[in-house]
Amino acid sequence: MSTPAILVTLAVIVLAALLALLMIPVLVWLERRVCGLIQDRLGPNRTNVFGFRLGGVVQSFADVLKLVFKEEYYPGHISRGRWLFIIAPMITFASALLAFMVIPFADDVVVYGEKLRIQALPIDYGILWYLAIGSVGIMGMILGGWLSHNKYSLLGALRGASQLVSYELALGLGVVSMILTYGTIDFNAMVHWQSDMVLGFLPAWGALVQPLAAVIVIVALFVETNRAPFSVAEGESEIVAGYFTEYSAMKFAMYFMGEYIAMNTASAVIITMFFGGYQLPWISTETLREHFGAIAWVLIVVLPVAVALFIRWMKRNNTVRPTVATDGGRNFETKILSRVLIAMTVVIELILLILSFLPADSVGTSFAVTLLQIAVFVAKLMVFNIFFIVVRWTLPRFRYDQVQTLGWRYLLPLSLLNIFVTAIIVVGVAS
Amino acid sequence: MNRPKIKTVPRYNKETKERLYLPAIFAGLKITAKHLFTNLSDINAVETLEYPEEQPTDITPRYRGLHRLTKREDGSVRCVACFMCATNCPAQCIHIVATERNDGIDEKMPAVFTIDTLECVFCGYCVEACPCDAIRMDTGIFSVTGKRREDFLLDRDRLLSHHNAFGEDTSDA
Amino acid sequence: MLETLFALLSFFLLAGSVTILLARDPALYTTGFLAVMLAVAGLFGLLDQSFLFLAQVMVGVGAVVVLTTIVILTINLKEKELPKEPTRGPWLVLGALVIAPFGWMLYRGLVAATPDHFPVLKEGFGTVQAMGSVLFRDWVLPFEILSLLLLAAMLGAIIIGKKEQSYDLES
Amino acid sequence: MTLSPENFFALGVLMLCLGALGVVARRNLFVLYLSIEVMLNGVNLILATFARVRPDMGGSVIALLMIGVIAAEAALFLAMIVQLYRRRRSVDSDAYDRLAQRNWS
Repeated sequence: MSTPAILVTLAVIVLAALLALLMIPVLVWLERRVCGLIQDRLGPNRTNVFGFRLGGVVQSFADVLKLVFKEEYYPGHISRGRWLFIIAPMITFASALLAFMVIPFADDVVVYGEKLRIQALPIDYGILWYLAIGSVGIMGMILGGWLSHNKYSLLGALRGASQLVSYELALGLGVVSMILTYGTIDFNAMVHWQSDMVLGFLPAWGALVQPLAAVIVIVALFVETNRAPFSVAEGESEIVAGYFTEYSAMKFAMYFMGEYIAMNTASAVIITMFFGGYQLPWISTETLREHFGAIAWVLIVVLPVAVALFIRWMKRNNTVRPTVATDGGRNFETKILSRVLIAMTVVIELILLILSFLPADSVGTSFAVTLLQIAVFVAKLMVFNIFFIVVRWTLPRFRYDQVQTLGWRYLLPLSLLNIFVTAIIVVGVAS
Repeated sequence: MNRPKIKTVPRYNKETKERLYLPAIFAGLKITAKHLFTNLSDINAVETLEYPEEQPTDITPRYRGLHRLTKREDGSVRCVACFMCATNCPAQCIHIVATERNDGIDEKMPAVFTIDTLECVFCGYCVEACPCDAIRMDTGIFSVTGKRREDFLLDRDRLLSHHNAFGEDTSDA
Repeated sequence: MLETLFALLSFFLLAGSVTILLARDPALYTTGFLAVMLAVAGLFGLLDQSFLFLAQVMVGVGAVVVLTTIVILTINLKEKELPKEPTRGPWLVLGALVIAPFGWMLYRGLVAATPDHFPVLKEGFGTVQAMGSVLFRDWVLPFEILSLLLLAAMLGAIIIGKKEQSYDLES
Repeated sequence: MTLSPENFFALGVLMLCLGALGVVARRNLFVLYLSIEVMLNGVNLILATFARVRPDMGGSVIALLMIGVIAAEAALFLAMIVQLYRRRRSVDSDAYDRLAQRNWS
């Protein structure tokens, strides 16, 4: 491999790690703020570093610090097999992290004649890898719940395991119909397939081509991530905290972070399989590369407007009510942040201006296209993460038997039916 | 046939639209999203108390705040150390040691009267149990803070130093 | 790189196998089983059998190990319910003495029957596509028989695992 | 050292031997089951190595079918263990010796 290729690979790995790990505090913050705003509250917004509170994100970093430095506590009855007790959350965390590593963030780039995948693990197993590694993650949950020697933990682990095992069927069969449609298991090839159009004007996104499979897979992924409305494994009202009742400090944080990474991965899988991945709608990678000059000009026009709107919103909302005596430096923060934003915008505008005059097949253009696609991917990822959060704070929890009924009696037959119909259509179109 | 008595609750809304769940889920999502975006567009309209800066204004005379011991007209403690409050306390957080009065009144008085606010559940049963109106919870103090555990033990002098926060102190009469 | 990976995987494999062989604690041998299955999957990966790797992780770990663990933790043996195994030590020694020569013979036979290096592979060995085309061209009958076997196993498991009905539902 | 088939064969044979030893020496039904699983996986490893040595995808397919067989075996064996445990409340294999003729002991 040439040096630039190695650099690109390293950059992609770092990006994947950042998207997975740095997303956790952001997601925790989003969860708390969005939940608060939905319930007409504010959520955490006080913690600050030198007056910078960034809407409260600093709170999650403080929480991470707290969890890292907390005392390691073991319940007295866990004397034998303590190392297994410690390993269990690591299994969950590692498998959640590994599952994220096959998501493509952008289309392949060609660096000095070498085709590089923009995904942390350059393998083409795609969705099969996700399913396989996702099933390893269950083991961490079961072991953790079992080794706690606690009735609540055991019940939580049992519930979670049986729930995940039964929804893996629906998930697998729903994915099979998508594999039939796309003719591949590789995520990148799936995204390529989705850059076409259906009916002449709609983007051929999986959700529009296969709406039933989309619903089935999204519901099954909600179960896979163990989130509300399917969070029976940790139902606070019945079984304390489920399988991580006895866990504290960093061991608890491992489960917690694993859960949020799993949610992040689930959103990434959903957008990659059903919502066009890193593609902008109607614009495929080739179109982007050919007409990057025009698109750069569109960005040059749109970006300042968006930034100006954001700054206006921040000026109005990064304040406290006039009845409050002090604003705790919020005005100062707003001022600094808007200046930083304006400076960044200017720099990006200049870069875009230079890029717009580059020829269409230059290295700079292809890198700019890659960066643009990564930005689109991250934007879609955030939208779906917020969707996950909003769903959690909207729907009440299903009862356990309702969860099983939904999985076995509705989703499983529906996904089988979907496979039959898809197979008939695919074979019919092919012949 | 010996069936157990099971009451069957009839299920309503059996039509397909209800059983599909999805329309109802989207209706629910619409409501929460509406709240989210309205609050995002104007955060200061959210009805939240910015607590340390803004203090609550809706504390009424019936609010059960921190306890206080009332006094007689002559300034001596009204409590006769009858142990009614300590007996009635569900959290068992009142600790009394009785002693003789030596100022001519034939009654007892508390030498020690301690309330452990870390255990107190603020139920107000002590106030209701008191036969001579000696303990009250009308101070309006809602925030009990301290840096050490001992700060939360309210002793007799501290309880006597609290005042009625609402209007004139009628306990002296 | 590959050698280190191989050493690591074989360590996990042997540690897991020995744990299963010796452990009394249910949690220990379950974890040993998990280690064995994952290590075998990793060895499949080292042999360039990428689809076997995925199938082993998905079926071996995702189904077999999870099912085994669920059953073990449902039964949830107490310490006193574990079988006393007074003859375990002698039997282990005796069994090892008997089995070791056979194992050695098997190993020598296997090594003698094969070349001592891996041949260079064609493009696409062990991938999903190659596997699928071979499976559905040359091995359709075994595949279908396997699906019948799985169906039979499922029915058998349901019938075996069913509780005997000691009471009549109607009365 | 480069990887050669011998390494994999050695591992597979070792797994086979350890599994057989477990079947011989242990009396816990779960350990018996897990030992059998270990043996099956050892055989599967040897099969996959053969497929890689030949190189012939047919061997990989047999190994894939083996994985299916292992799954079927697991389902049956676990169902049997659960049923046996329900009858006698024991996972000791010596509790189920009604068919054995112990004349020699």
